[in-house]
Amino acid sequence: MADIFALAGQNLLSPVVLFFVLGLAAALAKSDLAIPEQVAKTIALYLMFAIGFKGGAGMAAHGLDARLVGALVSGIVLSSIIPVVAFTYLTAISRLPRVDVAAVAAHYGSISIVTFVAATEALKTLQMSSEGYMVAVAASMEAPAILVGLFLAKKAIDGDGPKNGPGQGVPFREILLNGSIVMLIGAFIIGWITGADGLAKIESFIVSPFQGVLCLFLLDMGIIAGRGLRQSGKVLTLPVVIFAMTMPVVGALIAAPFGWLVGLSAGGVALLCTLAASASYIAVPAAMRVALPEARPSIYLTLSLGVTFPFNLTVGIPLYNMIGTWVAG
Amino acid sequence: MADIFALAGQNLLSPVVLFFVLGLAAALAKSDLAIPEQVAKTIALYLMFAIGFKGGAGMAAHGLDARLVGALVSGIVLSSIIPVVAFTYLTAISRLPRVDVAAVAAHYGSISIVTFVAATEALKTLQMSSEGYMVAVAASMEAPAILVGLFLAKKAIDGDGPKNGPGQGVPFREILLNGSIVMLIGAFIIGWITGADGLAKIESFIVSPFQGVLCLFLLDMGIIAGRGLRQSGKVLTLPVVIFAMTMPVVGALIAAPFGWLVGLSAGGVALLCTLAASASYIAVPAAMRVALPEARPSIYLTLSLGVTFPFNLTVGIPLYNMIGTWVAG
Amino acid sequence: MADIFALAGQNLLSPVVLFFVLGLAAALAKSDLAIPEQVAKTIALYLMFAIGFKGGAGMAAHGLDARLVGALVSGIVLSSIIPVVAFTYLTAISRLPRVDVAAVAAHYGSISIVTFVAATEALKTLQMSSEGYMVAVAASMEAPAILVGLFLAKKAIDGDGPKNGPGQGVPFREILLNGSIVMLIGAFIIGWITGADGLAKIESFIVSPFQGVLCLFLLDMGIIAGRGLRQSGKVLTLPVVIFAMTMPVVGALIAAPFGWLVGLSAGGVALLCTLAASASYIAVPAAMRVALPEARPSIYLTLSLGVTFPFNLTVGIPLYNMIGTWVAG
Amino acid sequence: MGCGVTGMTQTFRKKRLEIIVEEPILNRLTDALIAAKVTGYTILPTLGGYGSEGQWHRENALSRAGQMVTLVCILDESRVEAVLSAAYAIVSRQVGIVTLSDVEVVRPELF
Amino acid sequence: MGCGVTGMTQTFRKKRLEIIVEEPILNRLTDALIAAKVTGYTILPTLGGYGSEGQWHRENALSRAGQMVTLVCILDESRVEAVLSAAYAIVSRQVGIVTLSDVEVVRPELF
Amino acid sequence: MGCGVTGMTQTFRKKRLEIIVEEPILNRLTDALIAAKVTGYTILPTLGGYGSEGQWHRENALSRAGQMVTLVCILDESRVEAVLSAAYAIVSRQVGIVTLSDVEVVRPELF
Ligand SMILES: Nc1ncnc2c1ncn2[C@@H]1O[C@H](COP(=O)(O)O)[C@@H](O)[C@H]1O
Ligand SMILES: Nc1ncnc2c1ncn2[C@@H]1O[C@H](COP(=O)(O)O)[C@@H](O)[C@H]1O
Ligand SMILES: Nc1ncnc2c1ncn2[C@@H]1O[C@H](COP(=O)(O)O)[C@@H](O)[C@H]1O
Ligand code: NA
Ligand code: NA
Ligand code: NA
Repeated sequence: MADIFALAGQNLLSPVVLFFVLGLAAALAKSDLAIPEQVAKTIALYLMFAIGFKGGAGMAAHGLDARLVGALVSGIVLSSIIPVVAFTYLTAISRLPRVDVAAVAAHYGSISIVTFVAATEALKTLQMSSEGYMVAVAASMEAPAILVGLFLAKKAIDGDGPKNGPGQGVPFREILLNGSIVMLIGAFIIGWITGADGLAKIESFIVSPFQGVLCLFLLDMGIIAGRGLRQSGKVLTLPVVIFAMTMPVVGALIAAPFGWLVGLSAGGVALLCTLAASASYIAVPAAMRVALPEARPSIYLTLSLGVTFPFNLTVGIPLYNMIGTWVAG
Repeated sequence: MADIFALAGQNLLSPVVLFFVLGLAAALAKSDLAIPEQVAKTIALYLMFAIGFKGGAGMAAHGLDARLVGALVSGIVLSSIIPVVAFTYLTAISRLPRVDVAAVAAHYGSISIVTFVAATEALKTLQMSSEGYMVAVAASMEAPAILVGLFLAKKAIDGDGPKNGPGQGVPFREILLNGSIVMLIGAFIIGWITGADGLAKIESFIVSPFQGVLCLFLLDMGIIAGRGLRQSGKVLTLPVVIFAMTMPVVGALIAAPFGWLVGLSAGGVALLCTLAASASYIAVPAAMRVALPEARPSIYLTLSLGVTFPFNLTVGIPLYNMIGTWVAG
Repeated sequence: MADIFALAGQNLLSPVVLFFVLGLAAALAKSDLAIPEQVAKTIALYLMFAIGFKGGAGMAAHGLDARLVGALVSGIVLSSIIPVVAFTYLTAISRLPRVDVAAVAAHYGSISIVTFVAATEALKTLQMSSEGYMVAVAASMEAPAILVGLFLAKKAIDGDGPKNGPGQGVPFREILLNGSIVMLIGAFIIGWITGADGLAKIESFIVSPFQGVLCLFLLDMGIIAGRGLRQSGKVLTLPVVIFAMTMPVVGALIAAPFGWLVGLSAGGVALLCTLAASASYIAVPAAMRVALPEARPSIYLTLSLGVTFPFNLTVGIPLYNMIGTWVAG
Repeated sequence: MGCGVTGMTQTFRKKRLEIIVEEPILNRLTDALIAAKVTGYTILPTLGGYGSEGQWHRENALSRAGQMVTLVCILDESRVEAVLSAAYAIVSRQVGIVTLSDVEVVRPELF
Repeated sequence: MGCGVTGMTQTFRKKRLEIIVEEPILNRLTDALIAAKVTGYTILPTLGGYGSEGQWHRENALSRAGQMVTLVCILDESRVEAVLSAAYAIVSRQVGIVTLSDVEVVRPELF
Repeated sequence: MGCGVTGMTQTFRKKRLEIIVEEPILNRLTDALIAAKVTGYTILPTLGGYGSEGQWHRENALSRAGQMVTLVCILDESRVEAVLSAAYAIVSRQVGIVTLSDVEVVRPELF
């Protein structure tokens, strides 16, 4: 227990977390501090580039791991199970309309790649290594949860014609080929092909300045989370806050045995738990606006970005690292 | 005297100054060279990030200096006195309307953080060190001048209803919490908290590429200054040009005794003089458009950005470094 | 022959080329992956900054070379001759309207600075050096081809009043002072003035991260090329594809004797061939929209960006390097 | 198709359709407009706004979910009904502001 | 509230208020519009322009001081007077272009 | 110059000229407008569109060649003819959509 607090404390005082807090504070104080939109989008792509390429180069260095397939299957299964758990849990403790609950469930089944990036950096600080292909696992977990979430929403809305029902017109191609995923997987493959040589060539672009760029990005996420809270903070009733702060841990606990079964390293288990624990706030909201416009963004975004993301960044990541060490250490 | 010219010559041939000149020349030749808006804003935030963080880490390294309070008080006093001096001076030598004179005075009392950044780099080249908290002093000097300037303008405009008079509706919150200041102070505090460890983590983002990024930013400032001169060059009558090229020196000379009294290092005095000598062209213009729209941007921006900024960048900074060495060397 | 394939293979597996392929694939698969516009423009300026500055610093290091003048004259002559060759060739093998042929000819006489940058990087990998002033030669080759192209188009359009004829109203100032050229030449001059000292100051901005940034830019070019092909792929009849894949080699073969006559190094000849072989897709299209709006962008952009650029990036550059070695090695 | 004369240049009356719509459904909307045979449209970016859900600003949005764009389409009166109902089918479940106004054009054959 | 019928879809007449205004006073303007009970508005970015002070371009401005934005507000005729005078009180001392035009909408209850 | 009264505030009728035009010829167009003595104009960015050449998107364009912008100009009816023919002379060879509509303004002396 003391360990968790020590780790969490150390984590809390890292520049990355402090810049998130700065952004949050600036937004709550109504400062106009903001990272311009196009730059924020580019930084997000940069993070995918860097994390994907490093993952691929890691794969190239350690050879193709037989556990890759197991890890990918685990990711897909987790991304399909967790929405059901989240749906049941949130239905039980809150009175939100079913369509909102389904949308939230889809977000928690899917993943937050920035949480994944932050967890990777935290592992680096602890000098724990992890499997390079966890990047591919992350990518595999984005879409299934959306389908399950839409399926759960289906019964919620009746009487709509077939053209407009939820799940109809869901933009599969756009979800699977969204820019972040293509960048992540593309950079992963290029990193794998070019290996250590390729990494040497672009190291001073994707490795050395990485933490600094991450600080800037988390500042922006803090700002967005803060503005979201100021705008929609009223949706945060006690039950949903409890959900948003415990569901990540539930997800991580569901993921841990999968990591153990597949035989991942301690770092790998920690990352799988982090993925399971994290909730999407980029890809899934865009998909929901198309396929399930009745669900309110003020609810799902406030929970995933305003509560769960900060929870994971501060308390969650150190906890999942401990879980990883317990399970596979 | 020879020393000044040697220093100024060396300074003039630094990449940073030459890129400013390139931008100026490109704009005067009507080239369409331009740094896109959102990127320019991000670079400005990056400079605040870097200079703030390094200042804070410097504080952490050298311990809390008792002179910090004295320096902060000096900053606030200087930012309140200088507008009055500038107002009196410009009223005496020009025939500009009182409301324009008041607006100009506010700009010269406030500060230009980019001039501060350039001065810090110049100190580094001369291997002179300075107090990390000068960053906080810079932040403290932004707002007081605006209030004094508006007070000076007040009598200029009569007959306006209370709702619309100058100083009424002045956006205090926006001035104090504008993005640059929040970034500067936030990064300063984070640098202070995380100290040398934190700096080590993000060094290759905020230290190594700093000069190169500064070149890009000064190129952009050169472009903006050049376009401004092309547009509004006609406001540059002899008296106002004389004002814009001597007022910085007056400001620096007023600041020097404060630096001496507080007991700052030679570098610290140089920076305090630079702050006093510099004129705002970001925060104050925005505040003036809200609180004093009668004042003409073509006048205050042309003076501060078109004349005083280049003056300080080329001749001023070496001069203030010499003053620093004389006073505290 | 085996050598070419080895070199081309090695080149094909470099991160830079693979990111171009990723972008191409993403666009063809209709992914929404994209580098935001303002960032892409900034990266283009960054490349000019870096390549110009390094060229200038190289000049400073090796002293003013008597062959500079010869190289500049060669560039201008090549940029004037190649459009005529391209015009004759494309007229002979295709049935495109004369005005489109003239526009295409202007693009192939002019240059692609990104191809030049990629060639410079390829030389670095082969540890071949080249003359710093090749950057200035590149700049000199941009405009002449536009004039020749407009002259060729002139006879194609009759009956237009003098006000609207092609070549009338051609924006000379805009072509000569376009942002990229000013940045390239300006950075070249600053690099020359500040020399090794200046380079040391900004090295970690323009040298170390260069390849990584280039990857990002080529990703974007791949995306744009791919979207262009999807949109206008139907213009690619067999004759024009043959033209677009052989004209670069024709250009390079015309350039090689010039390089030999001037006495350039093997790297210098390779770069001169690359410039001759490359086709513009930034400056010339903008000029054509003003001076020759009847010519269809879907034709000239698809040829230069969709066919010739990828050809040069993959097969062309290794070939021109071999030509350089043969001629001057 | 009405027509008027402004000085010497003859102008023709067309309709200007303006749709403020969420970016995630933009593709669907433009597909519907093209299917409804508009001759063209232009999309403008949007910085922010205010509506039943309160204020929003482009910089607050990480994903496209919170973004809106403005689509402008000049069309002939004869197409209005078909285009309007095609557009309405798309935006009815989502956030979207649809307005129609009169404009005059010089080259009627373009629309 | 006028109304018309375009083919089969019934449309209702509303007003479109367009205000081109300096960014530093945008917050004040939107506060005033909300106080005047508009149901919504949308803000569009502006690249540049020309007026009594000559030409300006977004890329020339370091601070928000030189920037303008365009605000579009669809509103019911009954609100026009209140909203117009609220807007006018804000922009009268500053640079600002205010125009009003007729538009038709499909869902009148939104405005 | 028509005029109307909206509640208490008197408004005056002006024309709103909207031109969607390729960026490479924007300078030439604005020169022509200034020569035709407009009192001002505002330029808005454009994200993408669709026309006879198919769809385009701002992010696909490396050079300014593929970009379009929207120019809005409020002007007095008496200027319309001169301005329209000046604009038309520029955009006739290029891609450009020109529309004109009625608007009301509060301060007629500005236009
Ligand atoms: N009356 C209006 N005029 C202009 N834009 C509006 C109006 N109402 C809503 N909008 C825009 O549509 C978005 C969604 O509005 P709503 O559907 O009311 O939540 C707002 O954020 C605005 O950008
Ligand atoms: N007649 C007009 N039509 C459209 N925009 C205008 C007009 N006049 C002024 N503007 C815009 O308002 C800004 C300030 O104009 P002014 O108040 O004349 O200095 C200009 O830079 C333009 O962006
Ligand atoms: N009917 C229209 N309404 C609005 N914008 C249009 C229309 N037609 C064309 N445009 C715009 O003008 C550009 C060129 O159109 P075109 O001349 O048809 O190739 C398109 O890409 C659109 O941005
Ligand atoms: Na999850
Ligand atoms: Na000052
Ligand atoms: Na060429």
